[in-house]
Amino acid sequence: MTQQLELAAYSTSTGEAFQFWVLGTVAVIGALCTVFMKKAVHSALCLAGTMIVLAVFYLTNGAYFLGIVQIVVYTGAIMMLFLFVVMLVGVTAADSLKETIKGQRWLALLCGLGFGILLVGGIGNASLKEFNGLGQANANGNVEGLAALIFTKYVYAFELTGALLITAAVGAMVLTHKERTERARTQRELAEQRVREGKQVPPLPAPGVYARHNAVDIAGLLPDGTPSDLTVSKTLRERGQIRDVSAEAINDLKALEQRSAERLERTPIEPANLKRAEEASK
Amino acid sequence: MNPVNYLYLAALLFTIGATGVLIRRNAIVVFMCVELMLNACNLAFVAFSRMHGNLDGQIIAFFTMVVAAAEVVVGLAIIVSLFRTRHSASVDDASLMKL
Amino acid sequence: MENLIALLVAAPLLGAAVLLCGGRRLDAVGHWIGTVLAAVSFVIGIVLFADMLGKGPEERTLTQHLFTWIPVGDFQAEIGFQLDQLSMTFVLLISGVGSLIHLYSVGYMEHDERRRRFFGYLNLFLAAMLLLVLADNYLLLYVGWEGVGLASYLLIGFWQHKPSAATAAKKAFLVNRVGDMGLSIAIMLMFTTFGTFAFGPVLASTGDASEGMLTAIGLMLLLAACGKSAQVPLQSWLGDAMEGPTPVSALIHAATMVTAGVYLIVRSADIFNASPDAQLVTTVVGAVTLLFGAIVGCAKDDIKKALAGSTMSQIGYMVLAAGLGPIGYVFAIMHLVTHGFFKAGLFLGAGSVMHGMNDEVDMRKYGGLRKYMPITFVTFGLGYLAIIGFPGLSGFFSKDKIIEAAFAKGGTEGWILGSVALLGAAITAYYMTRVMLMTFFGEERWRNQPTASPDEPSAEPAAEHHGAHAEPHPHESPKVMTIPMIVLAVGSVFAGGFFSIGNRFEHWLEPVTGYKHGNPPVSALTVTLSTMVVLVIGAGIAYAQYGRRPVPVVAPRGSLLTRAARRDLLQDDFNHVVLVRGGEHLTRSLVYVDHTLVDGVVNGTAASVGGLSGRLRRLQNGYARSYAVSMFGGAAILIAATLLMRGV
Amino acid sequence: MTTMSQVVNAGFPLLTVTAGLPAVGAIATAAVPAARRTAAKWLALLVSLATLVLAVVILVRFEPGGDRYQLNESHAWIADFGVRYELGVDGIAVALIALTALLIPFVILAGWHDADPLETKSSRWRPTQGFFALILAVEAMVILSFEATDVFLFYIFFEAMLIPMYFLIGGFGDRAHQHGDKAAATQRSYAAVKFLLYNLVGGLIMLAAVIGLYVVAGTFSLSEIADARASGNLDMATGTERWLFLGFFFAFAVKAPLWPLHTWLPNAMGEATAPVAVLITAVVDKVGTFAMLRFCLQLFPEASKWATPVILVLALISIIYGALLAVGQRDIKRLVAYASISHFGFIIMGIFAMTTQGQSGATLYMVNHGISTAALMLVAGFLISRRGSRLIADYGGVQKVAPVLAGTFLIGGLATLSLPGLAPFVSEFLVLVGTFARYPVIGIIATFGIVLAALYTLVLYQRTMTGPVKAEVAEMPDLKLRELVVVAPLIALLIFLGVYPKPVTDIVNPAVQHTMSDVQQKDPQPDVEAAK
Repeated sequence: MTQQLELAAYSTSTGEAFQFWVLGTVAVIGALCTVFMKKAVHSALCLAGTMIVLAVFYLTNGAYFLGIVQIVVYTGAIMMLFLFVVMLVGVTAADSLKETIKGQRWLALLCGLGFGILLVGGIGNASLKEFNGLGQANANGNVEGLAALIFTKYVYAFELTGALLITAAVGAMVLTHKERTERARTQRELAEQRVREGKQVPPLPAPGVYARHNAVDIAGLLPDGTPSDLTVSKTLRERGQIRDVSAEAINDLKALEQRSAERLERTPIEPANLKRAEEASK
Repeated sequence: MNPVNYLYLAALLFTIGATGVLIRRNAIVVFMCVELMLNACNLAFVAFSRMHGNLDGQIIAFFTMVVAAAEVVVGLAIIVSLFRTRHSASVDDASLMKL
Repeated sequence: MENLIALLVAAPLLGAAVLLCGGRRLDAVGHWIGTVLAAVSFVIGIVLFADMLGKGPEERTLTQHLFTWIPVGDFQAEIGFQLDQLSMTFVLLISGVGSLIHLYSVGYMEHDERRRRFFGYLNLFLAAMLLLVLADNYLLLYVGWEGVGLASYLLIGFWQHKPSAATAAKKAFLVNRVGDMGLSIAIMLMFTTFGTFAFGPVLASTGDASEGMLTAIGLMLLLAACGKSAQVPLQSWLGDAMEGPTPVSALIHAATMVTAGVYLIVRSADIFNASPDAQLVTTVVGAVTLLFGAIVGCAKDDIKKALAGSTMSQIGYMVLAAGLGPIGYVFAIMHLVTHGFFKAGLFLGAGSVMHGMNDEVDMRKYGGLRKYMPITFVTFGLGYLAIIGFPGLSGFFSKDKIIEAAFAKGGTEGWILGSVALLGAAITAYYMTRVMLMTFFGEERWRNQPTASPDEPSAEPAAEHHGAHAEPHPHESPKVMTIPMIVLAVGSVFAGGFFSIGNRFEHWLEPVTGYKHGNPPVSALTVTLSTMVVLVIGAGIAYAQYGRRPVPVVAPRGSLLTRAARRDLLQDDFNHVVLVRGGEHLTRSLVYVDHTLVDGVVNGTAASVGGLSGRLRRLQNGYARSYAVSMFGGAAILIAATLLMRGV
Repeated sequence: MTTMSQVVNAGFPLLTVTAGLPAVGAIATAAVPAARRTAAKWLALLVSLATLVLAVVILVRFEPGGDRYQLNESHAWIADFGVRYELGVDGIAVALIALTALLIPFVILAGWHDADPLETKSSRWRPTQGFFALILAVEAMVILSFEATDVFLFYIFFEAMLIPMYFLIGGFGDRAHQHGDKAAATQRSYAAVKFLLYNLVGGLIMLAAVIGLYVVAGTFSLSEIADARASGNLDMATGTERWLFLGFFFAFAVKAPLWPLHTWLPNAMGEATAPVAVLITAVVDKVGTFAMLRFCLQLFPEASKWATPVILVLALISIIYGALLAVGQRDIKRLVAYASISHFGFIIMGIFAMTTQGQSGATLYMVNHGISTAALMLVAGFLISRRGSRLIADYGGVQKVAPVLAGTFLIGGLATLSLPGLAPFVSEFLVLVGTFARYPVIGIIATFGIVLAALYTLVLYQRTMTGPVKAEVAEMPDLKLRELVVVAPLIALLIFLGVYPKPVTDIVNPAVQHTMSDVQQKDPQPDVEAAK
């Protein structure tokens, strides 16, 4: 047993070493991506990945409970929360990695570098010789061990965290809750207001006229084939995810007319009065 | 392999997270970086607890998680309300804190 | 018996307290209260005097110890009185002349609505003056010394609505303060030298002290004397002091207070005896002042200022005598007493003249008044004869003795001093004759012209009642004013003779001041005769100038000396240019310095700190991320620090 | 360790009560509802009178011949740092406590209307209560700092005093200047801030010294340190002692104030109302000079002797400089302020002359200067409140229309120029003699101060009171009953102490003897043994 400890003091199993090097790389890459990804969503996903890796490390370090909690709470709950917020907030100019504060980036990188070096150096010449695994600690179960500590030694802290969580929840509600000051307006009033302001009396035009794909990201076409912005959501437009099909639609239209003209030996309509018809329709 | 490597990894992650906090403007991403830092710390705690052979480190890590959860909740709420008022999630837009 | 001594001071002090705190309800009787209390202290003085005469010359000194005033370590200041022959002389003079002048003031101040306060001040003066001469140590004497200064300040400035009066009062007090400085330094020197400042111990142990120390003490005392007795160089206040009501000029600035300096010197006789240098300086000061005052007196057209000049010069005689040592002390005091009589009489006469002349003070607007105010004429005339030293009258004896003593000093200085004294006598005769002629003889220059010239704004309230700018109607003053004049005239006729016959005065004072008969190089008779001669010459010149020829109403330009003398020999101009202007500049520049330099340094520091923080605040750009950077950097530095700590 | 000089009497905590009463009174006064202004005034007045009674009790209970510190109280306070709540009074403290307790009622009475709302109708006006509460608070702190024999305890009150003073100066200007005069308000706040900053800087330096003292001595108890010094158990390095001394002295010199740290005083006294000005110069500043006597000399005798020449020269400069500037002033209150600077020069000179006469004189001077300045300043305040201007040039001939006012003003002025027969003369002469005995030249130069004093006092009196009556003052009313009640006792006291100062000197002398033995100084002996 002591033999084992002695040995354990200086190294761990090769499997763990292998796992460490592989997953460690992944974790670092994930972290870097979290920082440097342009889109918040991607950052979130990379972070999730890193967290999962960390969860694995917890498990290998004998912190079974924490490993699970890491996966369930962090990756499961917190990251989802992040994603929700990303959806709420949507995409903003903040996404560009272009620095606006003068010298901020260089200072940041410098500090980061120095900090990291110092930290590593610190760990380097810290005397971390003794290494006795969690053999006895986890003797009768990691969870039980934790529980024993939490409810005896750290019970006050534990209670306090309870209070903290409640406060946080309430705080979040208070922060995000918006008091409705005036009566909600009925549909009728809304309609009247629209009429008064004279904008878009009928409902917005549906997207996806001549649709070929799932139509949400394709602007509906006006009779002359030009796309109408009203038909697609603002978010998509900002993301630049609108696919414009007006050109090919107009080509199809031409082809159709030509065919029908060949069949009926009819002179084609002048585009002029076609335009006029368009005016009328607007 | 010497388990001290876990500490090096933790240090690395922490530094990356910190740098991220400094260079990103999107409040959400900043938050993610903070989470990253917290996790790095947790990793260090867990590694320490293994080295010292007692569970206190894990306990601390556990508390860290709880606090992190609370912090995220409040923080995100703040972000949302910030977005409501300023129509942007950029931390630089909230720059009234000066003389 | 000695318990009465305190009453001497207490009576007028009580009067002052009652009158000043009493309020308007005492206005009706205030002046009588004051007069009666002054008389009371005179009566007590008489009683003590009689008692003193009953004893042998040696055990005539009475002492009374009231209580310990300031006990701090070796510094033991007592409140105690000492009444010996010297003090007794002063007590009688002060309370006697004082009572008379109280009486005179009853009439003189009749029309002044603040008469009650005037008598309060007079009583305060009496109390302080008596304290001065009765104190048995220098510190208590200092109290009286400053007390009389205060009283004179209040009385000179009695007509405060006149800026000139207020200024004169302030000037008098300030110049006196300079003298007081001397006295206080002298007391400190005594304390450090002898460990005490009571008359007895100090004067008894002068033998043991070093001569240099004694000279220093003597000179400091002399400085004090100069301040109080208007000796050069601190004489400049006396002329202006004539702004006060005439009784004040008579009592304080002729008879009593201004002689306090002489008292101080004579009282400190042992100190001066032990220090020839101090004595020499004293005689010089006396001689200079003697001439100075006399010359000024010749040029003044304001009757009171002329008399003031003469006062200065007469006190010069006394100081000169006091500086001569044992051969002179007695005569200094004797001249002091006789001078008290005739100078008071002269001032009261002048007051009476002004009273009848709508408070006109310019002698060039008098003339031929003898018909209109006979009593005043007679009394004034007797005073005149006394002061010029007409044979047989008081002044003759006292002044002649002084001149003899001056010659008796021996050596060249004896000759110099003696001849100066002689010259002084001649000038005295000249200017007094001039006053006499201009006032009572010649044609009546006051006819058909309004008195009270504009540049001399009439101050005395009596003027309002007579109508200031009408042609004056000279008239004799009421009895209450003439009686004191008569009494004083009698005194100025007989006092000198009474003292001198059988050298009474010498024997009387000898136990206190010591007396050594000084033999002049020439026989006493020669001195007397020469005095007579110069006297006749002086009077003759005056007669030639003012008796034979008519006196111009507007003063002629006069010679350079005359013009200088009219301006107090440019003393005031000197003071004004050097002290006043210089002082003003000094204070102004100091105020500037205080504001810009001392204060500026501080404000400058504040400003610079503000500027620095103004620059620092640029760092506060409000971007959370740059704050975070600094925080992060700080953390890095902390780690570095800890590592280094572990390193070493 | 308990030393012979602090036998704690288990009896009635007289000192605590004396200091506590005004403190409680302050709270009570502040709590009086807004509308009941007059009630608050009367409450404050009664409290201050009760405090005066207690002070008299202290005066009676104190035996001049007895222990150095009497009526001691001692309780553990901050055990970790050895800070104790330790009170005790020696003769000097007793005299000054009596002075403080005596002056406060007059201050309150004189400031009766100073904090009234401009329109009398307003029922929601609180500052009146605040004004009187603050005055009582100052009294409490001053008394406590006179009583404290624990250095740290003293430091706390020495500093805390600044808070109420700051509000008194900055919050309540002359009624004359309150009529919507913005400039006056800004000047006032400038003065208040200046006062605060000066004293804070001094206080902080002193704090450093206090901590340093603790590090060196290991205790804050004055008596313990003093005994240790005396018995040689505690010897400081010369350098250390000097630095500590300078730290303490600087704070006291600012408070006193000593040239060139004086410039806050004219602003503060000029802008504050007359009663507050009296509070500053007659009560609060005394803590500075008192502390020099009690702490500087007692804790650092060697350093005190080392610094004496410089301090004496500075004091001399204060005397002459203050007097000269007083002559140059156009503002009545600033003039009095500079006169006070000159007088503080005398006090400090007396303290550091290291002679019995000097130190007794200095202590006496603190008391007398308190009374005389109070008399002069309060009358000046009455004058100013009548005409609504502080400029000397705006007055003239007041004596004609208001003789009583002029008379009291003159007496106050004469006291300021230390006329014999009035109290200040005794102390000033003692200081001069005491200084002269050891440093003749300085003593002689200092006597010029008495001439200058006469100059500025008489110039002030002449320009304001005499001369032709100015139109603006033509119908100026004479002193009212309340004002007479304020002035008359002060003047009576001035005269009494001038004629019979023995009661005070008897209390002070033993304490001064102790101090003299602390600094191992003997009075210089006369050259000649005078014949008795």
